Amino acid sequence: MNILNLFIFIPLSMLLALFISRNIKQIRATMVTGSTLLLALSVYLTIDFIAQRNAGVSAAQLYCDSWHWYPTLNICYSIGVDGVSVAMILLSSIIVFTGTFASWRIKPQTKEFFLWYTLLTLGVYGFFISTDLFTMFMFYETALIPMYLLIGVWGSGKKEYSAMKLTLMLMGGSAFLLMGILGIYFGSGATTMNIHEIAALGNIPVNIQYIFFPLTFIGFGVLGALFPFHTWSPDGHASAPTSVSMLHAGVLMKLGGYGCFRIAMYLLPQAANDLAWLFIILTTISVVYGALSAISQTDLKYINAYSSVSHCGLVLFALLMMTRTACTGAILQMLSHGLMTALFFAIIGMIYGRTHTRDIRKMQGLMKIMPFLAVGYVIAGFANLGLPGFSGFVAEMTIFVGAFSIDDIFHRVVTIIACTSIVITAVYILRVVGKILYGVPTDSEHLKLTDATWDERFTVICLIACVAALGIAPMWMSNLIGGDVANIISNIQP
Amino acid sequence: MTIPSEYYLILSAILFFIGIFGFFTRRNLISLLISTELMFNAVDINFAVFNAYSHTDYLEGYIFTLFGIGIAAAETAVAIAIIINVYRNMHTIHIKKLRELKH
Amino acid sequence: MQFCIFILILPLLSFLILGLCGSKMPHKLAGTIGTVSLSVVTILAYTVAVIYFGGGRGDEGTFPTLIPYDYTWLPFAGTLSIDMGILLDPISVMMLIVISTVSLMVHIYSLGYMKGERGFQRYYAFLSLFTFSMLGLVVATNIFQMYLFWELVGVSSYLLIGFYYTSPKAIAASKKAFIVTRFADLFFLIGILIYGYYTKTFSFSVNETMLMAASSMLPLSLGLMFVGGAGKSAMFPLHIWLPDAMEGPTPVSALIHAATMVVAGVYLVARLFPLFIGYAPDVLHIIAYVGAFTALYAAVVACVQTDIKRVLAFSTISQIAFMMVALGVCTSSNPHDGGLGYMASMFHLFTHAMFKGLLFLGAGAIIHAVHSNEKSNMGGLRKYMPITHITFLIACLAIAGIPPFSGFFSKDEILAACYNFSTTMGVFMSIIAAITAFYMFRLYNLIFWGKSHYEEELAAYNAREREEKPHKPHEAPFVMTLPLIILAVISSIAGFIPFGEFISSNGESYSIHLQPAVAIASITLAVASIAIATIMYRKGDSKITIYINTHLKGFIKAAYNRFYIDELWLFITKKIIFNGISRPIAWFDRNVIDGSLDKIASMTQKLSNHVRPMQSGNIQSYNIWFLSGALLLILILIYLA
Amino acid sequence: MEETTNIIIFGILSLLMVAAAVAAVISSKIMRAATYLLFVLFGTAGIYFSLFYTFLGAAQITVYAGGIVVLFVFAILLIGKGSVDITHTSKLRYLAGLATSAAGLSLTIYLIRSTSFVTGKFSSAGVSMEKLGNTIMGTDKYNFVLTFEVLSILLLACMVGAILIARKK
Repeated sequence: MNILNLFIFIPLSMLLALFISRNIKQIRATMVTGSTLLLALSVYLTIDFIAQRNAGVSAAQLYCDSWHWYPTLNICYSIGVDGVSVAMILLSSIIVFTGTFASWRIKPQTKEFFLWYTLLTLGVYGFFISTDLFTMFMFYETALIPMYLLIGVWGSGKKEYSAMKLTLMLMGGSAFLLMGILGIYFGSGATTMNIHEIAALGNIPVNIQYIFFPLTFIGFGVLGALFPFHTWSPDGHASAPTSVSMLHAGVLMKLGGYGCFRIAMYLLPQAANDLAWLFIILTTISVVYGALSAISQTDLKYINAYSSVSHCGLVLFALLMMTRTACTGAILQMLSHGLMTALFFAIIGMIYGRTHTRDIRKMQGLMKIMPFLAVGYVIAGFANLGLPGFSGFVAEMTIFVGAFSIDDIFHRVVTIIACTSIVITAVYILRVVGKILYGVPTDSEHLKLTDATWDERFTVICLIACVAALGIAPMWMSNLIGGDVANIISNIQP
Repeated sequence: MTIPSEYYLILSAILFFIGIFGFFTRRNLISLLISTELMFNAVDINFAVFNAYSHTDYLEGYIFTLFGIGIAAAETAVAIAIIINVYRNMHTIHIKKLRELKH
Repeated sequence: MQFCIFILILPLLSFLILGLCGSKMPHKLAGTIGTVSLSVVTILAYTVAVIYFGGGRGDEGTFPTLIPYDYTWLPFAGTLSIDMGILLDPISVMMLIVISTVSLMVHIYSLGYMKGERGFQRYYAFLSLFTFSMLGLVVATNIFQMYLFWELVGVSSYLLIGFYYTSPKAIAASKKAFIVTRFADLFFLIGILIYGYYTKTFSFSVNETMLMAASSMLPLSLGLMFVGGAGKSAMFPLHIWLPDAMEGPTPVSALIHAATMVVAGVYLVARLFPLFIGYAPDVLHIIAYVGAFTALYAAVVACVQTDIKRVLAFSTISQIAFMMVALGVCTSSNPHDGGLGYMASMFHLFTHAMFKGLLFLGAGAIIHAVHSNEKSNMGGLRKYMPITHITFLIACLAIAGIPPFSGFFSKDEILAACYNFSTTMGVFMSIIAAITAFYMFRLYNLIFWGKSHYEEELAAYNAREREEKPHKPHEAPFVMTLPLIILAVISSIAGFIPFGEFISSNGESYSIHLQPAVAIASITLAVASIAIATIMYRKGDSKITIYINTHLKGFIKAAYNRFYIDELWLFITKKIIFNGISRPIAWFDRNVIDGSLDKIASMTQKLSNHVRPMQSGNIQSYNIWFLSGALLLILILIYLA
Repeated sequence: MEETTNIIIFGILSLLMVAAAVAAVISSKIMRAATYLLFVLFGTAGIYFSLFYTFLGAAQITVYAGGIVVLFVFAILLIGKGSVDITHTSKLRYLAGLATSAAGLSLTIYLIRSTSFVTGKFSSAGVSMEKLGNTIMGTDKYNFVLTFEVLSILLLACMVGAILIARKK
């Protein structure tokens, strides 16, 4: 029995268990058991993977398995993981686990909420463990659809609009993606859908690559908040309920970066090399532009959403640099951003749940009223602006060092432009901290509010611990990722 | 040499398009049914003609026409049953006024 | 030497303990934990120093560079990696002593100063965090470790400035401090990236061949790194955050914004001194000019400030600029030939930390007593606060450069180095030294002499002109005067330390010898300035003061407003970046990018609204369309055939 | 001579059919439309006779003319008033229908004219009942017993369905 199948099997059983659950206790029990199991499983997977690598197993993918489910088109349920996917699975498990606690008191229709939530989880895991283009795409879609309902039903504000916009834009991306996948499949001679086999064949003609690389990259890039296809993100995040924001920014946006790396760049290397400049410009714009527009937002979630645009832009930026260090940094940044943003959205959700506003002009002095959440917010902010000791620093520095190691003027300039984001980030983070946390509470209503409950504290502490762990001891993660990134890079570099 | 098959075909084509014209322009369910019958007839003629001129050894066209007549009868019976039922319920068979099914 | 790791671990532990469970602790316990751990750190630091300098010189006549710890923390490709380690060499050991001493003094002092404050535990936690980061910064084995701790230092400074988080001024000041230094750090980072790329390592010790290969890019890299240092060390025009940072608690100003963190930039330049001198002497001279200008600017501004902490802040900027100048005027690494500045700079760093720490702590005691920062609320305090008065005077004499106090010796070396560089520079710096003496004694006189604000108010109260009985100034408690006394003693005698024996530009022993001409000139100037200041300010506003005030009104107003540099920055950030860039971008995003997507969506909807009637449910229309389509297809097929 | 006669008869028949068909679709009285349809159906039967498909012609008359038209007439009588006035549609739709039909017709005629159909030998012997019976009930290739059975079931279903639908509640 391949351990990876459990990542599909457990969510499926959770779905079943949720379906037959009768009351909130059973639902919570199911969710906690399931997400804990998933977390334990991914921790085990990580440890076992590192152990195997240390033991000298050097295959590109471990725990491989394959099973034809539609032989006519060579579609297989092929699974396998390398360091990058292990890191992503670990991230997903952490977010899913904490997200469960963040949505502890979700109402109404708790059961349906968790059903969709679990389905989303299923899609995410499936995406990360698949090595088959079509299966990957299928899981990708599985992850996207529940988002519509989660935002549209349980969201707040202009939820229908946001849900529709998000879904339409991501589906638009999927359409590009599907074309890209078909292009890759037929371009490589239509013999296999397995990513590694296609990469090994390496026979996609260059002119075909030129057509399908942009399609695939933009297809995934939409989810990775690539400028100018990022506008779903602010609205979507602002309307989504807490745990969905967490999962979406924390994991789902990573699907974009992962896909860009794993499919677009890995399978279409020549085009990736030749067209990288175009996308580097777009991602550089993303990085700076997202940060700059975050400065003047007044809604907490918008600020964070634009910050995500900036940080996810940095992920794609680093991937396109196509050096080992930069790409390792990109994966680290995905992890780091996933944890940080989840933390941020969790805390924002908790604040919003109390004050019923996210307008930073209407809040002041929250440090006095809810010290735990305020401190959490400050820590999240520090992590976000890349303070040493938190994951953001590690990731950003790796990216910048990696990006700087390309010796030509274009890459240098864009790297320096991207670097400026660390200053701009500091501006918008401190602006919010100064405005809403510090000072004296002005709204007398706010004085009655309470600090975090146990489930909220648990969520926040778990995430802070993870962010700090990655920031203090980055080496094990960097090693876990580095080797396998190098494998992929070696296929991309000319 | 007898009448060229094209004559028959042209005749059937004319009938068919007259039927179509009727189908487009009439507003009464029974009239629509009448137009449909015209088209049916045109098609039946075609089958018969092709059988008679091109595939004389077998009787596919012939049988098709025969069965077509049967089916037309059945279809008309059901259609008229429906029309009567519709009329009974809504007191009209004018299609502009029959909008219940849309919603 | 393995025990030196505890110098870092103890403050960190103390931070974690106080930060995680501080809120439930009684104040006393929290203060004790912080102070005790710092005392141990101080003892360890002194032990390290004794062992290190006692260990004697190596064969080359220099103290060996020890690296007891060095671990790869985050590997990048190739030889690049961020390492974490401890590096001991003369300057880092000297810094350990400075930091631990001042920090310990501040810890003890704060027991009294912060007594009963809300968030006392938090305060000690942040102090520990700061001490940890600062110690980590000075023992860094490589530039990236330094950068890492550099950022941590910045954050702890941010947290401490914003300690009174309910005061809007403190919030704004903390934000400003962080963002300005962060902005400078951006250049630092780019400098590091260039350095790392061309020398293939982040380490300070680079082999010659690599350096030669990188020599064309080194000046740029070092220059950018200096910008980072200039940010932390408040060099013009990045100095704007430091005066505002005085919103923090006064002991914090003493520790961070006078003695330790602000000299990080000087330390950085000193740390990279061999590279500067070897590969970028021009950059070094630019540093000197920037420093000289900053020194003048800050000294002039300091002369007219009314907030005593601001005077001290500008004085700090000016003095740090002195150190920068001293480094900048070096022309070779030989202390006997153009390398004197290095030693002078480090010496001044050391003495300045002590007497400036003392000045700030003294100012803290005064503020504690009169509950105000403004000089107008002071005056005549010598009767009420004798210990503070004496120690403050010692510090003023030290900074003014009067022998035998420590400032004289270090400043004299700096001036000598400047004269060696060029006479213009020497004269220029001498004048600034004289201005220093002037504004310090202006401050001293305004605080301790002249009409007593308390007595005036008391008289007013007695004459029934005032409702409330004024608060009588009182001497600070023992925990606060003890650090003052200790620092005063150090400030008095530190000048006799044979500093050159320990630290010099090439590591070899160098015995300090006074240059009589320079010394006499500077003493004369200092005494003259002190005399002028005393005449002008001893008895309230004298005639000369009024004369000057009326005739130089515009200049004084400009200087009081710091020559509007803050306003300039505010204009750039607020008007240009926020209103001119950020808002348009946000607007652009919402209305152009998002708007166009929304437009596409609404156009699609409109189009579909037009198309919708085709799907009316009317079978006749369907038929027409169907037939037309079929006919069209047939036509196309015919055409194709 | 025989040929000419045939063509003349065919022409008359066709003219009659076309005229009746046109009348059927434009007549405003529905009863008249049904009557005109009857003429068309008879005409079709005539066409079948001219092809010597006598059985087919007979079936056409019995089933169509005898059955279906009677159904129509019953329905029209049952509905009565509702069916009397047939309002025509808007002019635009009328023209559109006319144009589409005309276009379709001309295209079809063009196609018929331009296609050369495979012509086998035209047998004037017609189809013997034996052959017809064998074809309908036979199980060989080109025999249609299965279709026949399916059709009977279909007819049965239609019967049941028609009764069910038309039945009063």
